[in-house]
Amino acid sequence: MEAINIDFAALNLITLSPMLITLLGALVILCIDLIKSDLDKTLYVTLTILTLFVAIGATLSLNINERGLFNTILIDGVSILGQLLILAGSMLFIPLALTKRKFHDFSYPEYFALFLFMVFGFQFMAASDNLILIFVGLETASLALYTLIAMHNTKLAHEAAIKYFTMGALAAGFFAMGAAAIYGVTGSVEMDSIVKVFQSKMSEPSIMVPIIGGALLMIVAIGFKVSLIPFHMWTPDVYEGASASMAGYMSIVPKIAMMVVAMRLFGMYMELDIEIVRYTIIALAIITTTLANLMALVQNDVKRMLAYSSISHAGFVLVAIALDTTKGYSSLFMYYSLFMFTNLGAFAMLWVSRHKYNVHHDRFHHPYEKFAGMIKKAPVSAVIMAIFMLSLAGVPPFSLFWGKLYVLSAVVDSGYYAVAIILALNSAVAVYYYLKLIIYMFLKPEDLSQGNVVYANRSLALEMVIGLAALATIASIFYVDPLMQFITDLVGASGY
Amino acid sequence: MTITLTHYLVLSAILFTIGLAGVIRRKNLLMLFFATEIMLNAANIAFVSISSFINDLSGQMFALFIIAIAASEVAVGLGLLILIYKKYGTLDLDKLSTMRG
Amino acid sequence: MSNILTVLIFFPLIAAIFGFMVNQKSIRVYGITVAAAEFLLSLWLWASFDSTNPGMQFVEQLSLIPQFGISYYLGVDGISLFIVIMSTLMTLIGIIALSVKDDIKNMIITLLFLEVAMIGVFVSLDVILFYVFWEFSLVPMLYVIGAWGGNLRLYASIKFFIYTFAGSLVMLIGMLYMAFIYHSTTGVWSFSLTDWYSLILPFDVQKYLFLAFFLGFAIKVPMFPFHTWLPYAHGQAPTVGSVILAAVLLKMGTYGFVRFSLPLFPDASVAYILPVGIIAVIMIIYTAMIAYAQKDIKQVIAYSSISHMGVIVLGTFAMNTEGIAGSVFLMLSHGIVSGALFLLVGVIYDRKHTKIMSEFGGLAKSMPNFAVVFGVMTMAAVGLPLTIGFIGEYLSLAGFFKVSPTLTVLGGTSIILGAAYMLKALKNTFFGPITNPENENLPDLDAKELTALIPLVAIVIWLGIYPKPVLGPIDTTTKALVQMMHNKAQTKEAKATILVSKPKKEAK
Amino acid sequence: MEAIAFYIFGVLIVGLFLVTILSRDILYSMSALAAGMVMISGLFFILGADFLGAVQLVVYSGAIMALYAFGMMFFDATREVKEKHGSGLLVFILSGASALIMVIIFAAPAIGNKIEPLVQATKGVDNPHAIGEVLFTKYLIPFEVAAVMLLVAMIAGIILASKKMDESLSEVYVGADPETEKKEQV
Amino acid sequence: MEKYLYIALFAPFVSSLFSALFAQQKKMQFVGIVAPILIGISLMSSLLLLSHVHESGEAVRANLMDWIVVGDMNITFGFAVDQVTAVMMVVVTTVSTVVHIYSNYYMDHDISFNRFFSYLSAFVFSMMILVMSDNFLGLFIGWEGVGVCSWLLIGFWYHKKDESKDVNPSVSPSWAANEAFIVNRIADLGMLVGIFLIYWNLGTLTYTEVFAQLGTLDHTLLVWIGITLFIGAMGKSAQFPLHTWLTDAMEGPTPVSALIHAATMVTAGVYLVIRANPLYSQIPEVSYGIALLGTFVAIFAASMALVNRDLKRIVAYSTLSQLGYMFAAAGLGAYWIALFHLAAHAFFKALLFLGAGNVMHAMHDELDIFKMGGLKKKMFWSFLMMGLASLALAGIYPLAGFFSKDAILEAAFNEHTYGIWFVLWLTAGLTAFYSFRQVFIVFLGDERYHEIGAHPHEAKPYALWAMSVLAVLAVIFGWFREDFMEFITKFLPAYEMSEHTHHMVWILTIVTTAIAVTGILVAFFKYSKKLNRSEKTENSFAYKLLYNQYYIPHFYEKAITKPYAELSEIAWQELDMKVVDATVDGIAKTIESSGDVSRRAQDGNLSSYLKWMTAGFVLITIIAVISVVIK
Repeated sequence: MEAINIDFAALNLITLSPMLITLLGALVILCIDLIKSDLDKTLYVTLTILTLFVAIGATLSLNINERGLFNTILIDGVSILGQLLILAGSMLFIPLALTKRKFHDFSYPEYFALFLFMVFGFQFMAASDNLILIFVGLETASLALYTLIAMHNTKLAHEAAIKYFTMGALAAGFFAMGAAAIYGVTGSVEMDSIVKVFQSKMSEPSIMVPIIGGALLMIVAIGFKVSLIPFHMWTPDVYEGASASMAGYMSIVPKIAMMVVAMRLFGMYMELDIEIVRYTIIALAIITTTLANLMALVQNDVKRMLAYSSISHAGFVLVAIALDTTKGYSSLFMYYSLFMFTNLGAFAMLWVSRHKYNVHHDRFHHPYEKFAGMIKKAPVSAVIMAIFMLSLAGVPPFSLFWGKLYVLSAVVDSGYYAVAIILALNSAVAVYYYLKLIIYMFLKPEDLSQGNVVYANRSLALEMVIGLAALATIASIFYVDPLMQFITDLVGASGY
Repeated sequence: MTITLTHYLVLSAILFTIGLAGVIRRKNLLMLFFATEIMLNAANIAFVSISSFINDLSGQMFALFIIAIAASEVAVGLGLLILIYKKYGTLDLDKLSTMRG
Repeated sequence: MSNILTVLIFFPLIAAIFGFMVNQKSIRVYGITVAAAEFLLSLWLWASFDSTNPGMQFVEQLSLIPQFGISYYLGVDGISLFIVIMSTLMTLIGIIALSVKDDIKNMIITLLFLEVAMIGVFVSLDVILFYVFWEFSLVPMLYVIGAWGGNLRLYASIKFFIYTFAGSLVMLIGMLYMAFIYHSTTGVWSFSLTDWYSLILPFDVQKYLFLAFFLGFAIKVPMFPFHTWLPYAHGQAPTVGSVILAAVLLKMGTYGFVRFSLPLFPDASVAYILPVGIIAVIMIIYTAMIAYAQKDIKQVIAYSSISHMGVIVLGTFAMNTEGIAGSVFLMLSHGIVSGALFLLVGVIYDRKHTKIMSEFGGLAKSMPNFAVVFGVMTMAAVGLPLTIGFIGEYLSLAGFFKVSPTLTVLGGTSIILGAAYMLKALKNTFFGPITNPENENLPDLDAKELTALIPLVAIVIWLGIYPKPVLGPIDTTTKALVQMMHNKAQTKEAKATILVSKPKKEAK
Repeated sequence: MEAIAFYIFGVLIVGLFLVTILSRDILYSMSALAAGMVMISGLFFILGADFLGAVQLVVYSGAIMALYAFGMMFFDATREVKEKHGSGLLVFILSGASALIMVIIFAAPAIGNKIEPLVQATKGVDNPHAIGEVLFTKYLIPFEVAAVMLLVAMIAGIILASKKMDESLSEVYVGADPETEKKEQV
Repeated sequence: MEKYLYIALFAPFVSSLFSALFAQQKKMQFVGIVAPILIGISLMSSLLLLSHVHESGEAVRANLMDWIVVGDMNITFGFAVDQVTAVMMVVVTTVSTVVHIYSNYYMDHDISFNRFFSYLSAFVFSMMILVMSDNFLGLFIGWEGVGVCSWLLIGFWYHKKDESKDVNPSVSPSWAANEAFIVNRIADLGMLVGIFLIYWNLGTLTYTEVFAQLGTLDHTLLVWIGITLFIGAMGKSAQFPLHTWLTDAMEGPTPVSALIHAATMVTAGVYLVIRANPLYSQIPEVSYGIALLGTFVAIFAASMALVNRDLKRIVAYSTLSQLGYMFAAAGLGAYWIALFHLAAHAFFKALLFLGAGNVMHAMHDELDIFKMGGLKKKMFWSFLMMGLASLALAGIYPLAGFFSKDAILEAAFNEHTYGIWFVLWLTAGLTAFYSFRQVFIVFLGDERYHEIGAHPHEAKPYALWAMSVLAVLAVIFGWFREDFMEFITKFLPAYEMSEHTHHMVWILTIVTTAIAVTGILVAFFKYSKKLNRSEKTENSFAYKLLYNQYYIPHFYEKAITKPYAELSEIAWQELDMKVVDATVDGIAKTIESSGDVSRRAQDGNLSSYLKWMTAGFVLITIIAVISVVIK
């Protein structure tokens, strides 16, 4: 047996740099904890942010369309974009740990290490087209995420974590089976070769059954992660049980990572004109937006409402994947980058109002009543929250309107007028539940019996995060164009 | 009679479904986790059999990683179960339905 | 000042933001000052407007999202100029007559935001910019109705918001499709209205696009059967809310028809004359009847608004200069008159806290000035010649007569039915003996109310007698518009229906 | 020969796993699972995947089962588990439909047909060797990530099971905040 | 001459504005002086214009300014004083001046004295616009303007409360005002349609241009234009079936009835037909219809007057009847005769009303003639003047009515429309009867006014002097028939009697005079001594039918007003609220309740979540299969 010769340059180790940086950061935090255990969370938060910052820098310096490490790492525009969004999203959400009140999760330095490990997992999901690596990355991130949720250490958090975990395990089974089906047809677990084999075998009889079957199994797994109905069942419960900061995080970053995977996987199908998958995805997307909107209408708790709303948004965006146009994919990233800020703001506002006694409701921590008359108690906060709500509802000129505009435009361009109208009308339904909060805040008489519960958890860091989110939401018009340019360039460069 | 790949795959499919049935049937969380293991094992059988029939190693690699994943899941899952058991005193998932609607 | 339109849009915005710093007690004066300044600015706009130029003036264009063809593109022509002026005027009047007691600061700031949105809608030449202002205008109005409204205010405000929002979203799809077509024809993304004007669309595409836009506008107008949000909104809104809603916000819908539907889809517009005309006629007669049945005087005026909007729609779809110019003029006159009527209802509501007509009776005796102003506005509302109401109504009906005499006669019943409900309301409120002793000593209009109302009375009469300064620019622009539609029309039917005016004879 | 072995193993696996999901006794269930895993490793050996067979034995039947056993001790699993089973019909329909779908997908003749292998084992090298070669070249990165994953699992297990979780800083209580009330009284 | 034109036009306007300044204050005597003076100035200017037109034979034209200039439409405030206009102006201003002076007496104690003058002058202004305008839309301004002033003046005593119809057939002044306005609006719509037809077919609305181009239009179109314009005229001149408002309009102060509802405004319809004579002479079938309708209204109104007991309503019916005569004349092509009768009628009818005003004042606003009687002693001058006016109305030689009414009958005879002639002839008799029935019941016979405790007194002298102007005109106006004809036929088509008619004239005159005299005599014998009432007659069907105005107001109320109100209520409560709005709310509620339904799936139980996930897998497979099938 001869020695294996590996050309070191061909490994293209640089492609791994962003992930390595995150990993290093996590390990450093663990080591610091080992050395000195009574350090404050501010240190870890800062370290985490710095790590992510460096990772962003590393990501930006990558060359587009390179592969590394035996083809397992794929750096194209989409993976750069995905990683950037993941890193930026994480960076925006982690300062939410700097609260006024003490919470269980942030008392562990491991929390921040796990957080970085999770980001590390997501990065691999975005930066690979190898199903194995994607799966391992996914599980790394998911296991860390389950733990992070449970670490909030409330009864509901535990319930949330176990629900998420169990459904995640089922989804993992589907993912494995789906991958097996695809592997069975193609003998490959790498998408670039999978697509080639698909192409060459399209004429074979009954080939469609395993190909589409694999896709369906994958849809279950992906649908679970991006919370499509009916694989969404965990979402509202987990959002409710988890801390608001974690819930907000979950509504963005894991979904972006999974959306990238979905893009790669289903993009492959679209490329081959396997319309069935396209229709299935569109149908699923419509079901998701519609039903999620309906359920969000009747919620009594703002956090739960936001959970359903983010399900609905995910469904809305999913249509963009089914279009298989550059504009569609770009609009997806566009949407999520704008959604990130708005949802950051909305959940951060909830997080600010986190206190330790459920005053208004036995179970709900953020019932609508809690915000009644907020305009009197905290006018600026109320206005900002209202702006986030309007943005989520897609009222111009706030940021998410532009996202909606691009997505709808992409849908219209591809000729799916009926879909566009359904999505538009869904937005009209959605307006109701966002307005409901605005109405509570602005138009209902205030509840004087309680102190400033809407301020309970306020701290400078949180204010800054909210301010940033509000700024990004209001002033969107000024950066939409460069952002869109950037995204379109990157997406276009990867051949989507 | 030769055993073809299809035999293995059908076995895998059946096992997967058994696992699935277990997942949707079980109310005890611990036993539910057993069922998820079955599903992963079914996938393993599929991967390994395909791998060996087409003489390709990626399938076996996949199976290997699935085993690793299964192990990790057990670790985290058990940790969660312990938490739940401490808080709720039971592993019956019917008791875990505070959050609904 | 070539960037006067930008100033017009951003001046109230900045003023609103600074308004947060002004003391609660001084805020009313602040509001009046700002609104007056804005009004003067809009008058300046008029003064420097070139009446002989039918095209867009004071054009400003600044690319916002170049790759998607969205720009900050403003301009006014004869059609939008006066609606802008009316918006600023009604805001000013509304603030002067403001009678809310609590949170007056929030109210004034909200009104200023609303003013930004209103002006923005009418001066935007970029479709997305138009849409942005269009949607944004809902937010302050929601707050105005919801915070200062009556018992059902939350229901009314939500209904208002969601109904119009739903319609305009469908319109947004239409806009995106239109942009897509523009892109596929020219290879360039553009949302500029003037670019879109140059596009000649195939007939069947026009039909769908027309319907998409129609839904958005029709809900805003509001056309039967999408009108039910309006009575609630009016019924619950505070006076100033009703004034601005009736005077300006409703006009966005009909303005949309003139600005978008007609020039973009001339063939489809002609093809849909009959259904639209029938809806408009139903709307005129049906809501006039409902207005007759009302017990609440504000609801009478609310439903009468719908009825009048029906006449405006008829005029718009007349496809000739007379009708379109008339409908634009009727937009103005209806804005002034219904605004004034809502103000007047507000006057009595402030004194009695009820709007039910049976509570009144004989008010002409205790409040003579009030009765006189109300009478003048009633006469303007029923379209008496030499008041502002006649010209628009006459021209709209005259224009539509060319298209369909039968529908015009049916729609013309508005002059009968309108008289019926308005005079009934007037009689029940002002005439007869004073049945309720409380009404004996109601104070007549005070200085604040007179300040708000007298300019409106003056305008009603001035423009009724000498409409030329306003009608002239409208005429010039409308002629060009009709000419453009005629040139764009493809079907024979459309060519024949869209009637270009003869070139004006040189001065005799 | 292969056929016999396959059928024996197949029937046994199916049977054992059925016991796993149907048994009311947690011990039976677990034992059946462990036995089933062992049988699966047998299948792997038949298929020539020696290394995986070994790993399956060691990891599953060894490590995972040990973990579960520890867990069971903690949970006092000797009790018979009472489960309320709702609609058996629903479970039956769902699993039946899924079985049908899965079998149709995986029985399709296209699977395994005329496939170029992606990572071919070097000829004449035994399976563990070949696996090692691939694992440390092509799949090095997944391998490393898997290592991180195990680290995560370890940390997670330690944290979640630790005593520190017994008392919560974050728990939410129902009722008025005593601090606010105090302030109000003052 | 333009100067006088503007003076004639704007003097009433100034008067109105001047009075309006003090409208909310207590009575100010100078208002009552200034206003008649200004109207008088208008009268003087009108006379000057008349003489100018008479001398030059040319119309005076003036163009004040542009009004509506849009598209091809170019409407100006243009005025033209030709022969017809000049006559109308003089008639209007004359009667107005008298009524203005008289109002000083009649409204003496009214708290809204100043306001009254403001309205009255505004009416004169509107009427001047109506007659002076040189285009149809200008006419329409005046048309609507007089409508509004009429509305204001009928409802002048707005504070009176609504009575039931049995107590007061007109319910209340404000009710009557609204009725008048709305009924007129119905007609106005017809007129607007006529204007639209003219505009879109001829491209102009100026009289001269329109009439010059009439020949280019086809006949059907002309018929349509003729009908729609006449519908407008029907409203203003209260022709059947739009006549009910006129009697109800008697709720207004009596000078108003004299000016508006007898002399001027109601004749606007006749004016319009006369003005549009080039049109109507081209469409004889429509003209004939107009004549028929006029004839019908003449006898129809006269029949109702026979039994009425209301002082003013009787006069109102006679007005209606006389308007019928005018339309009959105009319809028969005798335009100048119609105009002549219009002028003569204006004088004697205004006089009659003013006399009735004196009586009302004397009787403290009592209107029931059966409660009066024997007033001659106290009010001789009033008796004299009302008697004169009634004689004129009855068409007794040599008063004005004789000349004008006779001419109409002759024209009817001349056209060989003997039916029309006969009906009109019969009506002449009825007219004589009911007018003298009124005069005799009121002024002769026993003094029943004591029962209601009235203390009658004669009107103030200046009021009588003012009336005497009208009295003189009522007497002498007819003598100028030939001059009038000569003057007016320069503009209007002359109407030539045929040879045959010429021979018959004296027979016709005798026959007509005979029946008039018969009517007077019957009235005299029946009512001059004492009030003869017979239960039997009053209970007879015919009497009741007439007394209740053929039940037409009842019919309108049952068939139009009430159903409209009920239908409106249904449209609102049942249709708008329960169908249209409920649909919208229903959609919203359906959406919300489907949200409630779908959230039930989210039951919090992990096991069912897992089941849903599995079901989802099955579901997407089904979707996929369906999409295969669809494809």
